[in-house]
Amino acid sequence: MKTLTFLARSAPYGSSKAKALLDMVLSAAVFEQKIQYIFLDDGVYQLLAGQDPSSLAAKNVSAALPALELYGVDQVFLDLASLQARGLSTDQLLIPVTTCNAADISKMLAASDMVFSL
Amino acid sequence: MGNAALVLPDGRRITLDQDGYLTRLNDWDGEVAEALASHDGISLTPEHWVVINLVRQFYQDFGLSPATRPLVKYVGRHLGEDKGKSLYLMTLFGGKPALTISRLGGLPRPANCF
Amino acid sequence: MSTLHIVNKSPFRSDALQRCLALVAPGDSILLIEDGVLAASLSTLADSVSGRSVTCYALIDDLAARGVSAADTCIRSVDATGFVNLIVEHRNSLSHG
Amino acid sequence: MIISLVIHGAPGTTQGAQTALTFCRAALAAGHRIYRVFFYEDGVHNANALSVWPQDEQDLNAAWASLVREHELDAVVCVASALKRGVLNADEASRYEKPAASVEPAFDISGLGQWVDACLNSDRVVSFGV
Repeated sequence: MKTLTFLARSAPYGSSKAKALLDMVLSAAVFEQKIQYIFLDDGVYQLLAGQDPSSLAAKNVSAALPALELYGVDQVFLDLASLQARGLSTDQLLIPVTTCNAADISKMLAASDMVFSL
Repeated sequence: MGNAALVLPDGRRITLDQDGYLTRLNDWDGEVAEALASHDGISLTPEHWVVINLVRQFYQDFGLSPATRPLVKYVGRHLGEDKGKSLYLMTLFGGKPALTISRLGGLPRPANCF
Repeated sequence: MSTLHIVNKSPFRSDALQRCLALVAPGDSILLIEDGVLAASLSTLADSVSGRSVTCYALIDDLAARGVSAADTCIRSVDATGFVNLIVEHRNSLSHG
Repeated sequence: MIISLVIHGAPGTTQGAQTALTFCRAALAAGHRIYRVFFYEDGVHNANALSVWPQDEQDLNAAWASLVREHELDAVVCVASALKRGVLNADEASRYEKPAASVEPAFDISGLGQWVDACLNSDRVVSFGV
């Protein structure tokens, strides 16, 4: 089993990056790898509750987040500094996540076989 | 090459892609599911229907056509642990249950074939 | 065990380098490629990594293409073979978008 | 060492695909094994056989195709990314009733499972054009 770390760093809807990384995470989960899914930088916007992209004719990327746990993805982290820098707080998030800081992320990177960042 | 079609007892003609998924998701209803199932040699019982409705709810909830493992967990959560087993779903729907159930349930063809 | 951080964006147009510097750990390396090499002309890069046991590299073809040179000798130029060697020498790589 | 590449960038738009090509050649020259090159998102445009480049520019699509053939590389384009961007083989063109196949035949069209498989079977996976 490999340890794969995913850094979600892009806001949803402005580009396909959030969805592209989510698809990688779900695919890796199907193969039952050890997955660390970390939301940081603009990626923290992916976790906000209340997303409604219906008028953009876009699929709601956040809808899949509550399914992560069904896919066996239970290591989901949020960089607290990124959240705070954007004037947001953890009570605005759609799913429970473990908060972390840059040093924690560095440690997780060091323990990863592969890292993907979008 | 043209796509396959399903002709229902009432004469409605439902177009399918080469893998048997609906071309238009809005075509789906109970009769379409029955016809798709009988084409697969499956006769739908209430036990089948509970699962088909759950896969539709999974798609409603998460916007995903489920892989087997998450579907099994989801079924277990809603119908009890004795039914949250891939063997139970395979007994009802055969070999690749998540794909079959999603297709019968009128979900979009999974974007990535694993 | 360490990470090769790959940065391909200009520091003047993107905060990719800043976000990379926030995650760099001792023993890691930074490789500037494509527009990322524009940071090699900044003496501030050397300042940000000094004393952190982090080595900086820049892809020589990308420097030459843009007519820029590394401001500080602490940034080592590598060719494509050197890039491959860096990938081999580090446990993993992180391409910062 | 066994290395795989993931390519996100379209040729001619960003430099990533060119960087990846140069990296791939250098890795092969150094005796490493390239397990798979996986083209994802806009990266699938590298596999478009219908592209035409000006005579005085390097045809990056042709360069990939010839590298893949010369070294018998396992080059895979992500099916979900490819379909959206009109990179189709004959089967897909027929399946979706589209007028032409466009993928360079040296490339396979498959799912993200091939990318996971590359992660499992490689010592390193390097992403380009993100």
